[in-house]
Amino acid sequence: MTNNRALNEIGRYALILLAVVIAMVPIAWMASMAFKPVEEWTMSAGELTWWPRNPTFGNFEYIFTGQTEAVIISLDRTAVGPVIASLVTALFGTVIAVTVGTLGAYAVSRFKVGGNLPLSVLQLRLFPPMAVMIPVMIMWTYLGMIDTWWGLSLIYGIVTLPFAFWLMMTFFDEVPREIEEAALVEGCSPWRAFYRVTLPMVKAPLATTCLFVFILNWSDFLIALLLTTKDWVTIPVFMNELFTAMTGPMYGAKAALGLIAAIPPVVFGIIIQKHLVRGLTFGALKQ
Amino acid sequence: MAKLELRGVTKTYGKTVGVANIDLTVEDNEFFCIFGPPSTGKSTILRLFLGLETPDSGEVCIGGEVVNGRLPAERDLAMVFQNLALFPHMTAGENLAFPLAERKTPKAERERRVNEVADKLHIGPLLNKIPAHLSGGERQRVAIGRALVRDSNALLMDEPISALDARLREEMRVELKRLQREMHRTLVYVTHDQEEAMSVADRLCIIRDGGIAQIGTPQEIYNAPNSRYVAEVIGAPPMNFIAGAIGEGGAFSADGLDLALTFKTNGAAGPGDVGVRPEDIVIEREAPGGHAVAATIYEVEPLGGFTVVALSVGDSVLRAQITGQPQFTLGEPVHLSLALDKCHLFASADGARIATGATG
Amino acid sequence: MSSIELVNLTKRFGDLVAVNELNLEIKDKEFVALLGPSGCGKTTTMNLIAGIENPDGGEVRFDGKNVGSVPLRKRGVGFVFQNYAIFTHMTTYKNLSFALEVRGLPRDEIDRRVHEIAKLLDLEDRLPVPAARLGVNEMQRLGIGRSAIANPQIFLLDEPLSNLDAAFRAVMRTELKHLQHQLGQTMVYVTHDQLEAMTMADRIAVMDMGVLQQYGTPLEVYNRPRNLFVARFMGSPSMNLLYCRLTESDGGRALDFDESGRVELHDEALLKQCASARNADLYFGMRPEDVELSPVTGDRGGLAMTVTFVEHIGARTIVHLRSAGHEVKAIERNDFDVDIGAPMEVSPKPGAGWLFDAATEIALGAG
Amino acid sequence: MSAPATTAKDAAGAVDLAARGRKLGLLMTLPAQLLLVFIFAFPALMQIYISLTWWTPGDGTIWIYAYESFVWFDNYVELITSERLWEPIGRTMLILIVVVPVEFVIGFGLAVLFVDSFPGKRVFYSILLTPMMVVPAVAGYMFFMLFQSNGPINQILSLLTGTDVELVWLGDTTLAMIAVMIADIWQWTPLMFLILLAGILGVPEDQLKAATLLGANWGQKFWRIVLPRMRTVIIIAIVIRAVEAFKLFDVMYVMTKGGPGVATETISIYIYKLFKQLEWSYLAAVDLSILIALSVIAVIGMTLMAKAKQKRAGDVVD
Repeated sequence: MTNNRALNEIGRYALILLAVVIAMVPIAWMASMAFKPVEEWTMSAGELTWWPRNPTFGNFEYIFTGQTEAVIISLDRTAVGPVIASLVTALFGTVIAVTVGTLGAYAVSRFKVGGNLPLSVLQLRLFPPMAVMIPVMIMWTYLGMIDTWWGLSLIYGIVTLPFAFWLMMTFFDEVPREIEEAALVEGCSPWRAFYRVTLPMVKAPLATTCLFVFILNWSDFLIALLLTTKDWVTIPVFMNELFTAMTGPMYGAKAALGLIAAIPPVVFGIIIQKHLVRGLTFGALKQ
Repeated sequence: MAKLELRGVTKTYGKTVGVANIDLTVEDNEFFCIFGPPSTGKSTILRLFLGLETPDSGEVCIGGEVVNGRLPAERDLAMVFQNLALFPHMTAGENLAFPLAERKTPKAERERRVNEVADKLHIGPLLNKIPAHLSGGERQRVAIGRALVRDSNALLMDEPISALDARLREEMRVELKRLQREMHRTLVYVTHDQEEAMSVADRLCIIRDGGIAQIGTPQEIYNAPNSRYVAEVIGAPPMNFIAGAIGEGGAFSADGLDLALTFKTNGAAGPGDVGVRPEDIVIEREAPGGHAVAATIYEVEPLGGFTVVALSVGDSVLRAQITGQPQFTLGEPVHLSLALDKCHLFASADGARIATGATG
Repeated sequence: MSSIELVNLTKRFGDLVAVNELNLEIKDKEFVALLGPSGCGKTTTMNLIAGIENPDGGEVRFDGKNVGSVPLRKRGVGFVFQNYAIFTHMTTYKNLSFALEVRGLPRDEIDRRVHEIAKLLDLEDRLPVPAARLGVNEMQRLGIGRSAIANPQIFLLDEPLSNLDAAFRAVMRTELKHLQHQLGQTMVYVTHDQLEAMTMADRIAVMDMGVLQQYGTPLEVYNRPRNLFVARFMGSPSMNLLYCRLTESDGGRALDFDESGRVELHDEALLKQCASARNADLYFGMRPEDVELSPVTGDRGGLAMTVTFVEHIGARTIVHLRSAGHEVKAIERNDFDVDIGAPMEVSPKPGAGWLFDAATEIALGAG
Repeated sequence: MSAPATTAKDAAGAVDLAARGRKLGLLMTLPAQLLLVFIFAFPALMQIYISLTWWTPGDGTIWIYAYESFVWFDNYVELITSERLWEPIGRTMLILIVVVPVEFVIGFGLAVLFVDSFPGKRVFYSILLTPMMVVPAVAGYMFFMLFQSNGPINQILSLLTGTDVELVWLGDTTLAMIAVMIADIWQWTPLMFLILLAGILGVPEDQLKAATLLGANWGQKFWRIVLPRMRTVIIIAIVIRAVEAFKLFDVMYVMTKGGPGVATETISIYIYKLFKQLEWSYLAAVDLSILIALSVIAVIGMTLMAKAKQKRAGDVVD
C-alpha cells in the first residue's frame, strides 16, 4: 500500500520540478545576461554560456550613467528617467484607482446605490485599451497631457479602476453590518462610521489592493508607448528603444533593465499571493 | 431615562412582514423582555427604536417625542448586538470610550466613566486587549460596558448571551438583572430562550409573526396564557392539549377518554382543547377515587432534577413532569389525575383561552 | 453488528494532547454519548473511531479487531456531520443513493432502498428537490439517511441537533432515539448539551481536557458524580458545592462550614462516605432540587443563609442564597415566593448530599 | 386609541438613516461615475462621429470639423469587406483556440498536484506564480532572446535531438506564431493554475470527507464531487483568459512587432499600426465594432457568472 504512495510522491515532485524549471529558465537567462560583459552578449551557437564567465555590473553602469568603458557608443539618455517615470505614474495611478474605487465600492456595497456602476466598471475592464486610444489621444493632446506624469497617471487610474473597485467591494462585503450599525448607534453619522470604523478595519485589504493595482500599472507598455514621447517614457518603452542600428539589440543592457523592471511586481505579487485569486476573478472566487 | 413607545407601527421588507400594526409601551426603568421563536420580528422592533429601520407607518416615540425621522446617533440609545459588534481594531478600553469620544466628552470625564464601568463589570485588566484576545464571556462584558458607559435614554439588547455556554448563560442572566436594577436603566431585551425570558423580565411581551400575542408579567403569562400559541411557546416541556368538545354548561368531553371536566364557560360551545402543564399532572400506581384516568407509560426521560414521563391515554400522549427520579417500566398501567384549578380550556377555532380552573 | 473498544487511545496536535490514554468500551447496539465542554476531545475521539484522524497511540477495535489499518473508505461507519455536509450540488435522491452507487449496486435495488429510507425519514416527497433547497430540519434527516442506507454497523453523530431551533430539537431527540432502536446500530453521539445526553444515551462518557472523567448511565453520572468536574457539568443549574471541614466531636461526626454553621451528620449514607475520607478538607455536594429551605428555627441543623435572588422560570423557581463564604441555589415549585434578603435555613433533604475530597476532587463515595 | 398613523414619508420629513445613506452613497460613487463618463460616454460619441467621416489628423483640421468629409457608412462597409481586418481577428482567434486549452490542461494538472499538502508546497507555489507577475514587455524580451537562432532554445533542442538545430524562430511565419504562443502559455498558465486550484480547494472539506466515509474512492470523489462543483470556476477561468487573449499586444510587439510580415499580427497590433498610420476614422469604425462585440461577450460572461454564483449562493449549507 505504502509503496505506490511513495511512487505518487516521486511522480508529483518530478512534475513540479519540471514546471519550476520551465518557469525559471527565461527569468534565469535574462538575469545571467544582465551580468554578462559585452563580448559575451552574442555568442555563436557553439560556446553559448549559461552563466557569465566573468560577471560584471557594466551593463547596470551603462544604462544608468550612459557609458561604460566596454561599450563605445554612449547613450544619449540614461535609464534614470524611465525608472522614475515608471515609479511616479504607477504610484499616482494606484492612488487614483484605489481612492475612487474604494469610495465607489463602499457606496455600492453598503447603500446599494450606483445602479449600473458595477457592470459598467467591469465592462471597462473587458475591452482592450487600444479600442479607446483615439479619443484618449485627442483629449490628452487637447488638455496638454501628452508626455506628462499626471496624464499617464490619470489613464492608469482609469484603466485599473475596475480591479480596485471589485477587490474592495469583496472586502467591504465581509465587514459585518452590525459593527457599522454599532458605530451609528453610538453617535456616528454614516460618513464617520465609514471613516472611523469600516476604513480602519480594511487597512490590510486596502494595502493588498494598492499592491495589486501598482503591479498592473507598473506592467503597462502600450499606453505608455502612445502617451509618452521623451520626458516621461517608462521602463518598458525605454527598453524598446535600446536598439541601435550598429550593435543590434544591446542584449546585456536590456537584460539589466528588464531585471530591474521584473523585480517589484514579482516581490509584490508574492506578498499578496493570497488575494490574487480574488483580484483576478473580481471576487467571484476567494482563496 | 425615558419611556419607549411604538404606536400602530408597521414595517415590511418587500413581501415579508417585519412587524404589523404594533402598539407597545416600555415604561421607564423597566426590564422589558420581548420573546418569540426565531425570526418572528423581535429584532425589527429593536431596529425601529434604534432608527436603523424606518417604519412604513406609525410612530416611534422616545420619551413621548416622535423620532421617526431621527438618525440613530440623535436618539441617544445604547445597543448590545447579538454578535456583540465590538470594533475589532480597537482595544476594549477604546471600545468603551468610543460613545463618549463621539459625543466630545472631555478626556478626564471619559477615563473616569470607563474605569467606573470597567470595575462594575470586572473587566479592568482587559482594557488594553483587543477583542480577538478575549474569551466569549469577556467580550460579552465589554459589549455591555460599551452600552452602559453613557447615560442613554434606554438600553437595548438582542440575545446578548445566546452564544455563551450553558453555565455562563445562567450566571450572566442573573447578573444582567442585578445590573439593570442597580443602574436604573430602561432595558428592552430580546431572546428566544423561554427560561431566560421568564427569569429576567419585569414584563414579558410574546411576539407572533410580527404581532403581539400577549404582554404581562412572567407569572401572568405562564399561569394565564391568553391563547394556545402563548401556552405552547412558554413552558418546557410544553403544555399538553387534549382535543374534545365543549357542551352546554361548560362540560368538556374528549372521545376515548372518560374525563369529566366542567368549566365556567358563559355558553360557549363547540370544539375545544383542554391544556394542562406537565407539572400539573399527578401519576399514581393504585386507582385513587375521584376522576383519575387509566393510562400506560409510553416513554421515560430522566433529566436528573426531574423526570418527564410520557403517558398514552386513549389515542393521545400526555407528558407529565415529576420531580426526582421515579422508576417506571414502559407499558406499566397507571392512573393520572389533573390539578383541576390549573386546567385551561381553549377554543379550537381561534385558540383563545375561554376559562381556567375546572371542577371534577 | 459491532461493539467498539478504545484501548489507551491517544492523539496529539502539536503539544496539545487532544485525547489522553482513553479507554472506553461500547457494547453492540448501545447508544453512548460523548459529553463535555468544547475542546475536551470528544469530536477528536469520534474522528479517531471513524478513521478521519489516525491515533498517535493506542488502538480502535471493532468487535475486538484493530481497525487501525482499515482505510477510511472501508470501515463501514455511518457519520453525520454537525453541518450535515450534504452534497448541495445534487438532488436529495442522489445524496441518498450516493453510498450505494459508489458500491456499484444494481439500479433497481438502489431505487428500492432509497425510497425505503426516504419513507422512514419522511423525505419521500422531497427526493427530486435539489438538496440545497431543503430546510435545516430536512437536511438533518437527509444527513442521517445518507449514511444509514448502507446499513453501517456503527453510527457516529457529531452534535447533529445543535443547528436546530429549541422546539424541533426536543422532537428530534425522541425521533433519534426511536430510529436507533429501529435500525439497531451501535451509536456514538457527540454533544456539549448535558440535557441531550441525559435523555438519549444508554451510557454517558463525560470528558474534559482529553481525559475520561466518568462513564456510566445518565442517573449514575447525575446522582453519583465521580469528581467536581462532572458534578459541576451535569444538571441545570449545576450542583451546589460547599467547602467544609470534617470534624469529630464526642463520638459524632459533623461538617464545619465556618461562619455559615455546623451540620451534625446522622444520615447513614453520608457517614459511610466519611468513613473513607483521607483528609478533613471536603466539598459538600447538594443538587438544587435536594435543598430543603425552611424559616430559621435552629433545630434542623442547617446553614443560615439569606436570599439574594429569585428566578421564576415557569414550572420551577430558582432561589439564590448566600452566606459569608458560600452560595447555594435551590429549586422550588412554581408558586414558591420569598423576599430578597429574607434569612433562610438551608439543609439537605434526607438521603441527599455527596462529599468530595477537596484536594483530589474525587467523590468519597466513588471509591 | 393611537394617534392617526402618519405615513413614513411625511413623518420622515427630516432625513432618515436609509435616505441619508443613499445621499452619501451617491456622493461617494460620483468620482467613479465621472471617470466612467470621461472614458466611456464622451469618447464613444466622438468615435461614432469620426467613424462616419474620412477625417485624419493629417488633414490639418481638428476633429470637430470632420463633418466636411462625411462619408456615412463607407468605413463600416470597407471594414466588413476588406479581409485586411479579418486576418488579424483570425490570427487572434487562432492563438486563443490553441493557447487557452493548453493553459487549461497544464493549469489543471498542476492544480491537482497541489491539492494535498506536501513539504515545500508554499515555496513551489510562489515560484510557479512568478511568470504571471513578470512585466509582459519584459517577458516578451526574454523570449526574444531565447528564440534567437543562436539562442538557448536552439541549443537545448540540439542537445536533446543530437543534431545541430538552427531554427530561425522569429524569422519564419509558422515558427514565429509557435514562439509567440509558447511565450503566452509560459506567462498565463500560472493564472489558470491559481484559479483552478482555488476552485478545487473551494470544495467544502466536509463534503469530501463525507464522500470518503460513504465509500467513494479518489476517482469517484473527483468526478462526482470536485468536478461538478467546479463548473463555475472553469467558466470564470476560461472567460477571463479569452478576454485577456483579445488584448495581446506587449509580448507580440516586443518579440516580433507582429512580424515576420503580418504573421503574428494580433488585432491589437493591427489597430496600433492603423493608429500610427493615422487612419483614425477607419480605425474609429473598427474600434466601435470591437467595443460592441466585446460588450456582447461581457454581458454573456456576466450573466453566466451571475447565474453560476447565484446557484452557488443557493447552497444554503455552504
